[in-house]
Amino acid sequence: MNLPILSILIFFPMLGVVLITMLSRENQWVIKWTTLVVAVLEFIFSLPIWFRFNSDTAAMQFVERLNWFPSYGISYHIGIDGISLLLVLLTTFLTPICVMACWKDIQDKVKEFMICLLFLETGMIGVFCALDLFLFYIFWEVMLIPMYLLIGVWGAPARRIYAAVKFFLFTMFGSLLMLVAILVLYFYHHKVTGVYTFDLLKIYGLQIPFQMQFWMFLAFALAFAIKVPMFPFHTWLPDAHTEAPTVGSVMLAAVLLKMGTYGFIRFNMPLFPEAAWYFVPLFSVLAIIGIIYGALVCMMQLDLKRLIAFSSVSHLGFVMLGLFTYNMAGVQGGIIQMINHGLSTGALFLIVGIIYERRHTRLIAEFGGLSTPMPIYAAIFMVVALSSIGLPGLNGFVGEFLILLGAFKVNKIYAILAASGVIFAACYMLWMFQRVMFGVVTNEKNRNLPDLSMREIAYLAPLILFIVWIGVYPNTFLDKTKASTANFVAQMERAKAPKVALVDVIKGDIR
Amino acid sequence: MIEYVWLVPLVPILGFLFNGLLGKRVPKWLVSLVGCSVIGIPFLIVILIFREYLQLPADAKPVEVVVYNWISSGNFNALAAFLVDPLSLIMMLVVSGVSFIIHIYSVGYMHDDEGYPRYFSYLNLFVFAMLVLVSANNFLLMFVGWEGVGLCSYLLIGFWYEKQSASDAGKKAFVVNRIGDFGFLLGIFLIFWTFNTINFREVFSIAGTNFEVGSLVITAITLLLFVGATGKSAQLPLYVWLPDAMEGPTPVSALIHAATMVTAGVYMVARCSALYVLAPVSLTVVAIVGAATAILSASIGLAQNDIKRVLAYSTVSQLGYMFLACGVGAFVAGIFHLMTHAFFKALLFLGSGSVIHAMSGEQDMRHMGDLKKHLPITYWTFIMATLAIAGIFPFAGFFSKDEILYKSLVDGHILYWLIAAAAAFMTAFYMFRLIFMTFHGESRVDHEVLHHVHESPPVMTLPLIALAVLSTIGGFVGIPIIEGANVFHDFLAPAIAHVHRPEIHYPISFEVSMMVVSVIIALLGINTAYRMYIKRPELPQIVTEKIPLLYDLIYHKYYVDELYAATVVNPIKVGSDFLWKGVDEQVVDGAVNGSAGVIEWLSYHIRKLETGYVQNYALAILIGVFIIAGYYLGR
Amino acid sequence: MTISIPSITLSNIGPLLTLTVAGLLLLLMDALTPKGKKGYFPYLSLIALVIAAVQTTMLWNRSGTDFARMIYVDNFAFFFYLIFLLATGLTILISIKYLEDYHRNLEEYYTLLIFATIGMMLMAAGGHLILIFLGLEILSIAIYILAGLFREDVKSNEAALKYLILGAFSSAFLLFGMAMLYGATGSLFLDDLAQAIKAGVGTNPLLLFGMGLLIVGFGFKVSSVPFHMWTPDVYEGAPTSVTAFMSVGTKAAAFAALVRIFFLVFPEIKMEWNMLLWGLAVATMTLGNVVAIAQTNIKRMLAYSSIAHAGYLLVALVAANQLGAISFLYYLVAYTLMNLGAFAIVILVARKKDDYINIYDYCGLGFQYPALAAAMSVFMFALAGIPPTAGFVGKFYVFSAAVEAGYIWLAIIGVMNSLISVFYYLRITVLMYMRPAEADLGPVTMTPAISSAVLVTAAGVLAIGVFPGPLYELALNSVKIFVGL
Amino acid sequence: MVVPLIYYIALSSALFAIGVIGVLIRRNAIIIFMCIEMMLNAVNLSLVGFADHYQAIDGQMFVFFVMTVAAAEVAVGLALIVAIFRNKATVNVDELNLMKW
Repeated sequence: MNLPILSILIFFPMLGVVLITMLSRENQWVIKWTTLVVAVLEFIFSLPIWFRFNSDTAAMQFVERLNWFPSYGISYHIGIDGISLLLVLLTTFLTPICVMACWKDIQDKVKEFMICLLFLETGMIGVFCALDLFLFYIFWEVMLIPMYLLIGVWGAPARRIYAAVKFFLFTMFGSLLMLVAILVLYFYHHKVTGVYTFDLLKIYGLQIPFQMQFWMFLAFALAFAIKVPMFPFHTWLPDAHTEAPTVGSVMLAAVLLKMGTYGFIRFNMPLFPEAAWYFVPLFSVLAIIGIIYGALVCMMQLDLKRLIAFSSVSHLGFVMLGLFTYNMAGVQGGIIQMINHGLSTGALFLIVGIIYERRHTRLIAEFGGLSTPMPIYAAIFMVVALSSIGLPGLNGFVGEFLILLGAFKVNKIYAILAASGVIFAACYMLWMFQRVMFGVVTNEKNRNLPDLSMREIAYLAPLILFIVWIGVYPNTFLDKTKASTANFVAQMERAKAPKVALVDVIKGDIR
Repeated sequence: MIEYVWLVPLVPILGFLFNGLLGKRVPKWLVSLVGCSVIGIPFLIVILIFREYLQLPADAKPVEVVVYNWISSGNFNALAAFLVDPLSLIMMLVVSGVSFIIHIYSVGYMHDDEGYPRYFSYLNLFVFAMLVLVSANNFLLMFVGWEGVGLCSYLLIGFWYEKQSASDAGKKAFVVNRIGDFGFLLGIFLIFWTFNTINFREVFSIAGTNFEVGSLVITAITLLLFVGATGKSAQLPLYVWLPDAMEGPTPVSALIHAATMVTAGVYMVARCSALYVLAPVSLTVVAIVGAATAILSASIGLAQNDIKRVLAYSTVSQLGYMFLACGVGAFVAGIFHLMTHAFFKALLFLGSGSVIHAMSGEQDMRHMGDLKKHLPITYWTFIMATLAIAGIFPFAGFFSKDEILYKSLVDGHILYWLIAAAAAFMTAFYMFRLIFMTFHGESRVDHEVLHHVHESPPVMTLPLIALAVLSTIGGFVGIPIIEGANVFHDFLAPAIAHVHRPEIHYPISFEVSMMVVSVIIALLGINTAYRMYIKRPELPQIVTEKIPLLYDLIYHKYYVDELYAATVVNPIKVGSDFLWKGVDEQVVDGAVNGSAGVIEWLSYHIRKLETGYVQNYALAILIGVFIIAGYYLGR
Repeated sequence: MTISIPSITLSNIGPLLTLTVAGLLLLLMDALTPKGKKGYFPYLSLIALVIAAVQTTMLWNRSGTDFARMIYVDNFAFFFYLIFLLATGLTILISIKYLEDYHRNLEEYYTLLIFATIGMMLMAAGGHLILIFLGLEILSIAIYILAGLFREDVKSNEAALKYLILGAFSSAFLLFGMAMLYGATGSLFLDDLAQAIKAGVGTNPLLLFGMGLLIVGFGFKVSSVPFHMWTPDVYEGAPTSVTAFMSVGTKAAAFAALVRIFFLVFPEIKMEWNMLLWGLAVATMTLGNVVAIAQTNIKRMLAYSSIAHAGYLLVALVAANQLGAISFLYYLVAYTLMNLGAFAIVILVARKKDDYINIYDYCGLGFQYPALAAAMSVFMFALAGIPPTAGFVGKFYVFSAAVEAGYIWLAIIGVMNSLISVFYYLRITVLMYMRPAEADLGPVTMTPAISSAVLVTAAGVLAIGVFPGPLYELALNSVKIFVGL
Repeated sequence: MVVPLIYYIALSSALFAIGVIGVLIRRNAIIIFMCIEMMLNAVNLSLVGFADHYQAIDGQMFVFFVMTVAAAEVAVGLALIVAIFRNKATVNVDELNLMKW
């Protein structure tokens, strides 16, 4: 049986889009169910890649390769390894949850919303599967559009347009420079080997002079750093997160941000290993600044979603720190932390979305004492908040621990500074939790808020399941990434940063 | 049975799940039954394991039980595995035993609370975490329990979440604990990258063979771990959360903030004794911090009026004792005091809970007095516990406290002894002050309340009695002087490392005389309290007026909370606000919006060039011609 | 004395002949057909265009010159023929309803379009400077008239006059440049010019100035900074359908001639012009994109956008490599499709006449007319260069060419410019989807003709965006003539 | 006497410049057209000069085409000016700035 399973995964949601396009706009119920069925089917279709995945090899699996544009060296080349496997599954896992989450939230322009959502899924899976730089770039850019629409059309009234446009332009800013870098790489590959190709696996083998690596790394890194987002390129995130509809925030936080970190590990580091080593201090410091800065800024936020957005800056700082350790623990921690962040922050946004749906405000001050009317909600919120602050036994801890463990080996100062973020995380999260959930109900509007409905429990439960699962038995997931990570680490170990002064690199006279 | 040691922590978590998920839907008695039995069962299992362990041949000890591989990445492996050795057995026994008693007490105490199932589920979760903490075989799993108990402490302190002070206290406890955990975590990293393992026994054996005494890395590790201990065990400078933690229900204070969780730091130091003995500097730090905490918090205890706060400061002070013991290398003495303290301090808290219960929630001792006749069982058990904590022979506290005092003198320094003795004096004083203010003298109770004052139901008094028995006789497992009578010491010996120093033998008479001295000190304290609160009740007033500054300082707990607020909390808040509104919105986002703004500005100005006059356009073409011509001419 | 009459093959100019005949026929019919019965004119024109297109495809792969070397018979020319025919055809489709709304007997419109097309074709195929000049003027004069088509409309008058004055003015410069080239080399044949330059006229000042003035003349037509000033005004004032035609047709034709001259005649002295064009390209892209942000009239915005696109195309010219030439062709096809598509929507949204051409008139369109708005979004994203549209691939080629030629900074400036452009293209989608309609502007009337134009352009934009391969091969085939690259 | 080529170029350049200046400074549309004619004729002059220099016919041939084109342009131009005059009663290019920015 040789089904092109990844292609199915990528394009099945598009089929759903076509299907929904043909449905009548009046019949919201049918549209929602259709989307849900498509999303669930997509998830089911994605299960074989988990079960049939061979954890012993770092090679790409489920590879498909078609000549798309041969004279330009562009092929439809897709495949996954342990790193992308988890991210693909995260995407297919979260989409049905998102569909359920927006069941009541979205009443207006449902059809378009669902189309955007499925379109987004295609883009995201495509990004994680693409092994051709051109193809990757296409998916990378394509998914901006549905996300942009999600924020701009269904976002919170006040500043959604500003947020959407900022999101689009900011992300595009980085990726355009990456496009130039991709082209430079492409022509350099031709110059060296005489072959025109965008095939990532072929370009991996290229020996690039350090001077060039330096600039190329920066160009790629900018694109990814914006997406991650690393300090100081993060300011689009709070706006986008805050203004987006719940589901948009979830997708944004859970999957889109991972494209940045994924980009680092898939493209930046293996393509430009020497430069990657050279930039370890810079990026680690930026990551650490992100961790602490994000956490500190979080503390003062008045808006729930903005707070979670800044907490993402902090969490993604951990991921970046982990990836830049280039050792097993750090990198695996980084990868698992990507998933963790997807689950926890995704869940947090869903949770905030639930009260937003009931109260139409996100201001912390509007709430207080919600534990009394909404005990189940409180319990789930607590679990997720704890997962977010890295409580052992829940998923966040595993990732953060491994990252810090890895970072500690590289540089103790990094680890010490980064670990302090754990303290701040507790501060802002618990303070927020206290202000929202504890105390007596002072705002009359909150007095009779209904607790979670079955639907809400139904979509939160799977998230909680995985939050606990990864916390208690992370090896299920770590094992899948082991071979790929080991390969990555070995790859990185073969390279070392040349000892040259920054000034000389920039001036260009290092030879 | 030993191979089923994983059941010990597992069973309570079933209770947690049951009560947490279904508690609201099942009758209260079932909640109580499940809540208590999931603690009782592990207690029984521990007893069985204990018996089995005693019969094991020496070479089969200690036992490690691996459940599964928890986290593995590269050469890092953290197993979910348990270590059964004397130290963990003692701890498991104490934890599950005391927990069981307190669970039963809680059935009565919390009976009318709305959050009854929630309470039991949290409490069960706590026991789970605590048992994991004490039975883990590696640092990381211990850390799981370590943070887990912190979480439960947070949940239980903030149990009455509608009270602002309660949720504040919970948060404070968690955050302060996190600061300690931060140190612990770094310690684990350093351990792993030093030893390439985080398994206790492997670490200790490598440390013993490959590292010199005074090795820098070991010193660093032990200091980092000790940071964790100061957080969890409320030592200077991180003790501030514990007094506030009294916002929680009283059984919680008894269980978590007296008997078990707060002693985790002592347990950890004792567990890592093999490392600490290699780091004399760290030991000194431990001893100094312990001694300082003991005296400082004892002094604060002198002036508190809230019955639970007195006990809280007393706990901090007693924990200081334990660390002092560890610091001078008397780890066993520390653990011994840990155990006896668990008994009598739990009893004290439960007793105070009984008082508070009777007083309809009143905690201020100034509104009590002469409760002896109303609460006889509570009173008498309370007396026993107080005698124990004061260190009066033959109560449990006597043995353990005396050992610490003695060791601090012979293995430590005369200063330690002086401090410890002074603290002992104060302890005796304020504990009896508490007794006198609460149970004796004139009744200052509101009439309204007085009507309802009654002895607690048996479900609460029976645990008191059980603990009173333990507080009374518990010390006899560690009888000093007589060879072979110190069962406790002998049992623990294999799990504890010894400080490498020349053995000095002191004459028995010296030891005995020191005992006498310590009892005398305690009696002096009791006497002073008696004189001030029974014989001349006006005396305290006079004393406070004579030394207003000092009194004020003590009364306000040396203004430590205020100090922290001013130096740490507020700067962080102000700084964060600045980071957000100043840096993030103005600078970072300002740059983003600014560059967009610049382009927009340009757009609105460049468009003005387009004047609409055709001749201007022609001129532009001509200028273009000139530019091209200029380009060719100018090269 | 013998006169040698060169042998000619008429079929080599078959498409041109067809169009000429059709144009004349239309003029004749205009005189003969009674008023009100001229509805078939556009369709007749379309048939002529289709025949020409078929003829062009049948000519494909012929090579060489004809008519005494006056005409190039090569794929490059044919490729451009097809672009022009496509542009004209689409223009006709979007014009019908628009002109009917004006209730004007404007049958000469189609004749003029066809003559303009002939002019463009001559520019692409011309092997002699006279022929290029003539082609340019045929095109220009037709467009002067088209721009002033609405005689009563002051804006239309003004646009036409501005265009005419400036067009003639710049033609004079172009002509002067041609004269100088003639002076420098003694020939007006492109082939001979190339030979002469190869032989080493090198940096003769006459040659350089001649070349510079060619840049001025063609720069005007493609609306490159600083010769772009007419563009917004003329685009705004001219009838929308004419604007659409101008924006793609004139630009493509001027670029066809420019590319042919620069890549055929001047590659040897690339060093003499590439930095100059580098500057022009940067200035053109930047100015076009930056100023477009401030525009609220959509026609004016698209005018600035067309300036910016000229800038991107100049980048390909600067690159001066085979990929650059290919990217020209590809980009022009893409641009034709997306820009004409956009103008089709502009015409539709404007309702009757040019009533609603402010960008705020697009508010709420997304959910009133989903298909229309979706198409407009496709065009906007394409113009902005976002995959998977033709616009993206076009830019991708252009910047590839720049990178390959080593102009990395130019590529970076180019991509940063597309970023700026995203802002104003995106604004249209913002208005369509994220703002509610401010007032009821009345229904949009779709006719089969204009709908099919929208459909063809949108489908085309996506199709060649997703499958750029075939068109690439075709373009590659067409640029083989530039051996100097 | 042979007139040197440079004279032709100089003269035609001068004429061309005068034409350019005329276009730039005169306000009357008709005069602007005349100035454009002047520019074209300046080019014609140089073409003839070059043709003479090279003893080739192309240049002179070009002149005819230019003249034809110029005539056509003026024809369109005058028609436009008439139309504008009808609408605005002016042929002053200064007053034609309805569209700007």
